[in-house]
Amino acid sequence: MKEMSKIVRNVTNLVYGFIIIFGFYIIAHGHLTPGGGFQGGAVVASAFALLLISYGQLKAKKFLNINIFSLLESCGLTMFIVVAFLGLGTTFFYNFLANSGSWFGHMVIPGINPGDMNTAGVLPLMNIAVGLEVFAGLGIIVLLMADGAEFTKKKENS
Amino acid sequence: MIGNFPYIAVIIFIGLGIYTLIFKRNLIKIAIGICLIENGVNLFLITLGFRKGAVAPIYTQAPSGQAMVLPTPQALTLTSIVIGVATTALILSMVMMIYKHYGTIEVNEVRRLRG
Amino acid sequence: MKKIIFGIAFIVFFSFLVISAINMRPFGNPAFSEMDDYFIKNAQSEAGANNAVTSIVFDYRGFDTLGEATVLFTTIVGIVALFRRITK
Amino acid sequence: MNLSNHTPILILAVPLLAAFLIPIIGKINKKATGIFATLVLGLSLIFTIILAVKILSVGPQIYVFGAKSPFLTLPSGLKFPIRIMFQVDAMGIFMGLITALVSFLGAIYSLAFINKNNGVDNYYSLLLLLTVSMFGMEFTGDIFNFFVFLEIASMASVSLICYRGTDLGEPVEAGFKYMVVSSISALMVLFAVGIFYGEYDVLNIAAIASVMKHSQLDKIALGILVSVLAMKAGAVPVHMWTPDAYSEAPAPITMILVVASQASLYAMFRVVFSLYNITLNTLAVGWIIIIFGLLSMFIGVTMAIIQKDIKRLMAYHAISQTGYMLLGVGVGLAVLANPTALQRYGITAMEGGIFHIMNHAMYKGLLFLTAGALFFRTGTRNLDKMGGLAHYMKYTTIFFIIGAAAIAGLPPFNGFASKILIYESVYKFNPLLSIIAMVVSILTLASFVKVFHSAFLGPKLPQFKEVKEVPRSMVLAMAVLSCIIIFFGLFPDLIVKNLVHPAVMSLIEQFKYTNTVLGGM
Repeated sequence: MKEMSKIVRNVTNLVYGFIIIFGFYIIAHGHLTPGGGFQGGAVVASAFALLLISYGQLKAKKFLNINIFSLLESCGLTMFIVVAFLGLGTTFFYNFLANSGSWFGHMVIPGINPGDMNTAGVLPLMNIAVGLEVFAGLGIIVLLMADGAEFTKKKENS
Repeated sequence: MIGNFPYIAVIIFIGLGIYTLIFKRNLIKIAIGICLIENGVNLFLITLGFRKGAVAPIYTQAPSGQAMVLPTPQALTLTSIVIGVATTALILSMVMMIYKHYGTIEVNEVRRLRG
Repeated sequence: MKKIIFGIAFIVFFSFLVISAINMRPFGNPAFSEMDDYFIKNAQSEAGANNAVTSIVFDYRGFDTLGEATVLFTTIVGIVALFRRITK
Repeated sequence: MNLSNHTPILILAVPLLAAFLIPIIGKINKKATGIFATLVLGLSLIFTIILAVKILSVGPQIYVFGAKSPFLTLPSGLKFPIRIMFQVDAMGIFMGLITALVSFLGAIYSLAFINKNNGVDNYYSLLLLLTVSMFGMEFTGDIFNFFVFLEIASMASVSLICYRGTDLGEPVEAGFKYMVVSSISALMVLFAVGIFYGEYDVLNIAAIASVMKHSQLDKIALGILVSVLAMKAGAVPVHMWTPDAYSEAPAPITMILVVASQASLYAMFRVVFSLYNITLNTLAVGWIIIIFGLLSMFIGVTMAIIQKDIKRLMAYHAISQTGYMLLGVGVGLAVLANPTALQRYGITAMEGGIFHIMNHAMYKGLLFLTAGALFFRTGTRNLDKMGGLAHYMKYTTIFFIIGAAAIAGLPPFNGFASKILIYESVYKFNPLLSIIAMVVSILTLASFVKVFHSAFLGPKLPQFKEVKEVPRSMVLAMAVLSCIIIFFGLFPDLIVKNLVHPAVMSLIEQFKYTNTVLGGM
């Protein structure tokens, strides 16, 4: 894919940071507001797709490296299953941090409340783990399919 | 009859999806057909969990005094949507590879496996 | 000839779906909903999250989400395996 | 925290954790991934054996995810379970044993079979994920969870079928066909899950079975589930994907794919026996499954005789052997309603059908491994190009003879043990069916004699001069399978009495299945 015009590239330079931050916001507030690991991860991956399209496939490969993504993805998934394993004291997916006063264990005021980040035990950890896995994974898919599209276009011209 | 109009929409979605799968010859159209069925079944799951005049089951600044919609179908549909993304990504990558090897994506010409 | 067989199969399957759509319960009010009422009432206290859907996705039915993250991981490993010759 | 009541999840979670770690280990050094995967599958095989001993002695095991204790199925104040749970009974662990054994041997076989230059860590990661998804399909007690694992199984098997597809065209075409079939079947299973959830607002199989009112919608859901799971298991009406998928996948993967389609066959039995049981008129559904079985048997073997490619021939035989299982269990289902006939021959028919699943997984796996060994050394699968290989590959020839004799149902081997159960019980039900089954068995023997003659016998061909025996790890995998085949063939009643019979009884007695969950054990 050739890179797009200068205007698009400049706008992308301005915008992609905010998209990534918004994606992390959705991941981190998964247990309070609508959203969570998957939705936030998809938003961050859309920022990578934007970079890939505006800078073209060759240039984008410099700063969107597949090996880092695959490492990130494996770490995210391992963190997710290790958090699930930590509950093995009682059962596999036990929420041992909820209402326990430690990391994310504040008591929740029942009924409608403004929402306190420090609640819901294991859920924020899992949200972050899944968010990490999804945006790295979708990043890999976007990059690989761009390579594939590049290859099929070469076959068309020849 | 108007009561279950969303189910008619679901049936139209799935019917169109199966129609494209059976009668269309282009591999990309088959991928689109699978996406159609995927969306139809997701819509079916979501419509099962609706309560008339209810609000999303989230307690942060929720309007007080309103009933809440059933949360389980939304959890199931979240899983099903990500599976749809994964299926579509895999099918489209295979279509690319078939195009690389066979030079065509017409079902009749992609026919080396005989018998 | 093949088209006729496919046509019949399609019509039979489509009639299956239409019958199920017609005598499905009316859209607005679910007939049974104790499981969901339990979630709406107790999700806040048991899982400690305001968002009932996230508490189901990650706490009550967390194993589904683990399975589903595995689906995404399988697809990605499958695509990497498929495209491994082009990238190198 | 004693380990024994956490075994159901450890069988599944340890290989899953290993599958996630393999890309990281692959970056350190390629060779370690294969050995790491084999060790992890060995570990989960040991856990499966521990769980099997516990289930056959104590009774069905339940494992609830996220509850205060693994056995707390009903949270306070509710009649139905709300969390996902594993409900492993004798039938589930019977399939679990086959899965664990076959995937362990497949991992050993592919240590030497898969060349080490690139993509090895992807291969082992997908192998582990395929094993995990089969365990999940067999152990889960929750329909939606079954759909998720069905999806992982189809994704992993499609990616593995396309594994050789980077420089060859056929594997990708075979993978695409299989992907379309399994996508449709997974989505229709989800539609049936939606129907059950819409009607009863409950997702646990035992809970749905207890609250089932058998309305018009449930009949449709049954029709969808049976037809779609039969399609996934490779029964005849939609069997076109089986020969392509089995012949294009690498040999150890084909062996595991055979067991993966048996897992969806198990799911069909679970739906018919544990979800619906007496509420549906068993004679009609029984006869439908018998007709599926007969068609699969006959079309499978007639197509197999005219094949040139050795793996396509074996794939068609896999379809025809699935027909035997469907016939056996179909007869058992048909007579489920009247207890006298059930006691007389219904239970033996089902024992034959289910024992045949184990035997088929063993000898079909051995045959595919021998075909893989031939391909590994000669590089071709076409029977006309092969010849006189008995001179060079002694062990593979012996293993092929054992496998071919077992599939044809010759006495000292395990194929005979389960086929004789099917013949004598189906004969009492309807003599014509068992005659067709015997004819198909004779045709199977005929086609395998042809394969043996054209591939192994004959003069030493010049182009195979430098062919020598396959490496040790492949011979080890094939040797273990042959010993199991001979052991099952010589002592069949040992296996039938304390492994197959409890499995059959756990399928037939639906009330035991529901009481373990709703009785709030």
